[in-house]
Amino acid sequence: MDDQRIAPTRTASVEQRTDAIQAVMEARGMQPGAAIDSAYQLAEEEWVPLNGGRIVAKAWTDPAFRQRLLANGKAAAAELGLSMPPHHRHLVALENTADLQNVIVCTLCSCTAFTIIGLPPEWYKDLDYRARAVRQSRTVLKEMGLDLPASTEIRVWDTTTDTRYMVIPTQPPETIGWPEDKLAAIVTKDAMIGVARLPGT
Amino acid sequence: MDDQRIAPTRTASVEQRTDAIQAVMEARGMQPGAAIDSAYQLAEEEWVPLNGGRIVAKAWTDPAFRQRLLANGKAAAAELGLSMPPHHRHLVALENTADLQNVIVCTLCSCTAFTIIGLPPEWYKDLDYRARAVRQSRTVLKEMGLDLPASTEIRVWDTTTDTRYMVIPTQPPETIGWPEDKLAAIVTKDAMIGVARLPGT
Amino acid sequence: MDGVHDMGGRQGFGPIHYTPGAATFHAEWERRANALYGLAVRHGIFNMDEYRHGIERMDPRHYMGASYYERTLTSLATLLVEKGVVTRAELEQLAQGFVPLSAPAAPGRTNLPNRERFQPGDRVRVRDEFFAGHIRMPAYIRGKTGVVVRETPIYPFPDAHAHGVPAEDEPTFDVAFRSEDLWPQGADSALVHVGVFQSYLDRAT
Amino acid sequence: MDGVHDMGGRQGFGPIHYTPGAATFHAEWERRANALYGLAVRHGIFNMDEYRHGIERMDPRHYMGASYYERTLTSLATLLVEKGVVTRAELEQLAQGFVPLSAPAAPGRTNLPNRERFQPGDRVRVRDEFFAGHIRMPAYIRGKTGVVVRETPIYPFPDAHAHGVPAEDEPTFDVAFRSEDLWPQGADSALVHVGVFQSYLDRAT
Repeated sequence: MDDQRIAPTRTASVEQRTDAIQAVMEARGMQPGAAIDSAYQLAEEEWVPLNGGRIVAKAWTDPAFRQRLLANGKAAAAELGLSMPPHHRHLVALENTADLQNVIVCTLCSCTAFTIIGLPPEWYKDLDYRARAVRQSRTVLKEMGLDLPASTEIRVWDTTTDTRYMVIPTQPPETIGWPEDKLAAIVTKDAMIGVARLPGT
Repeated sequence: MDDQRIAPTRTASVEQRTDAIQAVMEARGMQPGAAIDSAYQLAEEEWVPLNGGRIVAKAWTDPAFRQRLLANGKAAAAELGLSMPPHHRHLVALENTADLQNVIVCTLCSCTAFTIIGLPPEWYKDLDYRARAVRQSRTVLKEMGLDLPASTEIRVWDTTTDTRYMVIPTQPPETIGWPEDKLAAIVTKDAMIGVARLPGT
Repeated sequence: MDGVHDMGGRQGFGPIHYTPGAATFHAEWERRANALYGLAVRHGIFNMDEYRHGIERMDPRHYMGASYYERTLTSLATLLVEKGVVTRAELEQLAQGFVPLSAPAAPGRTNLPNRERFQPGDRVRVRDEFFAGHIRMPAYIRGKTGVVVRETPIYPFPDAHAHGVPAEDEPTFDVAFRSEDLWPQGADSALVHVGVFQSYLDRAT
Repeated sequence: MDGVHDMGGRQGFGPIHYTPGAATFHAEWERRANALYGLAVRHGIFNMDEYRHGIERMDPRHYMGASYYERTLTSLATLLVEKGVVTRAELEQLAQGFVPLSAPAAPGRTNLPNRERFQPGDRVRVRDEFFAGHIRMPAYIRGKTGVVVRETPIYPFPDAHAHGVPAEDEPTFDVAFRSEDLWPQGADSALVHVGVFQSYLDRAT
């Protein structure tokens, strides 16, 4: 790649490597500092599970929206002012029922609908989840605290293309009739990945 | 396994772990010190490539022995006073020709006819050789300095059972007529694994 | 490529280290690494397929031992060098040490011939072939038969897009496989849905 | 088990670090580790299949990062604890630190039904099945067809022998596969010979 360099003996730390790349981008006029500040703000304030929660709450309460969501997730999200990066061309909403549990994994890397449900949690990116969720789905869910009855079918969705998935959990019965904003707040990231159900469901 | 232990925070070094196991065996009366001394002696003096070299030299010079070797390698080795561990129940000798190169690998671990050709070299046990030799045989041999003509067929032997293999290299033409002991000394471990040919062949 | 990144179904792994509501980042540099690769993508220095392939091309030992964001960092560093944004020597001088980079890529390929348009309900078979470049076909579906659930409108073809090879965008098909077909006698019962590019599929006969 | 130890055909690896006449050992502890596992085998504490499976059951990250003799050491430590020769607590006290052990084994299995006796020249197909215990069938031959070259007299059946399960010794067959069949469009041309236990084979139709 660049054979003339004198190979240093000590591997630079991850911090040193990050600093070096940031310095290069700074020198090339790419304004990495602003990008980092913006990424902090996006991760903390914009790409929050409440986005997905709002979609789920509206799907629970508005049958026409639910139909539009199932037909074209990205357009339905846009109705709520929620966007996705350009390369995420499609969003597929997967509806759980009492007898069906949808679970999302990315065996090849760690793809997630991150603008909608938030950045992926650490365990989702770990090799263990990527290796096992697709082959030992019921066992893995049980280990994670979701002990499904044998009658519940499991569908695993491996995110191998840039289509993104989100799970629509079943609505807790005691929340029927709640206002959308209150419903949106009870929907967790883990339930939208499909490794958890909401309390009472 | 043993849940009552208090998990130590620092991983013991490989030397510390080896010391600990040796101490356990010592305490159990297994005499590990003598076993280690014996293993040193076996590795340095008994399990030497010259064993395989003697087999090869005799196969080159004694057609009847060659036939017995190809029919039953372990019995032929025993004729020369060479033994194999009990679990190595069979030895298969693989004859190279000008148009055929046999190559040995163990993709699942690092099995070798170690009493005959010597303990396996480091690269044989490396993940790179195990992953690539079976699928990129010609490329790997070329990288290792054995650039075979396209007309030379390659046969790769993956040591998945406790049958052991050794390659009988082709004899350098200028050594025709040499005495067996002189011939035995020119046969290398790498040639008996099949990643090298002898000079002039 | 049949790399170690292709984790689906590999055994020997243990319990998921799950805590409800787990964090995304652990250290400040992880947030920066994540932001900087996104910045490079927005500047058009590389695309997401190139980024993913940059991770896949890591030395397998490094891949297995690295944290998620160290993999991000390694692909980012590799692509900045490969794209000529910086030399490895300059990067290592700035980092004051060795900067591990990924191995060079094998050649890419364009869309495959004899692509078919499938309808929901069609039985399809994933082509039994091996490609050394970037490919979004997990090995566990190779040669396996499933049922088309829906067509998803077109995407760039990863095998080309990660390698700068011209290609048409392709539809992908949501294909449902029975886990019992994927791993006979070796899987929990489930339907496994995989998004499969048109070039990877034949009609099952 | 489909572990990371099953390396045959995995991509992403680089040049062989080959030097003619390379050494076997680098450090004094490696010689000792090698001698001590051999001693345990001679004492009948475990057999070679158990030893190999002890390595395969290592955490995949540890396996990939460990040297050859660290893998030896890990299997040896694991089996001494599992066989009750020493407790992990005592071992760690002696080692003055954490001693990584391999994960517990899945159940073994005995010989498979419907085993056939094959003759040289017979076409055979490796059974398309998945077994979570010790198995000496590299994944790259699963479901593939080859030709029997010879029969080798009987050996202990690894899937049983590594797990203390009673089983008959079985013949193995030297089966020759074309690399083009194993990795269509993805391998150097060669005949690949694999020793395959009778239980893993069906007659090809």
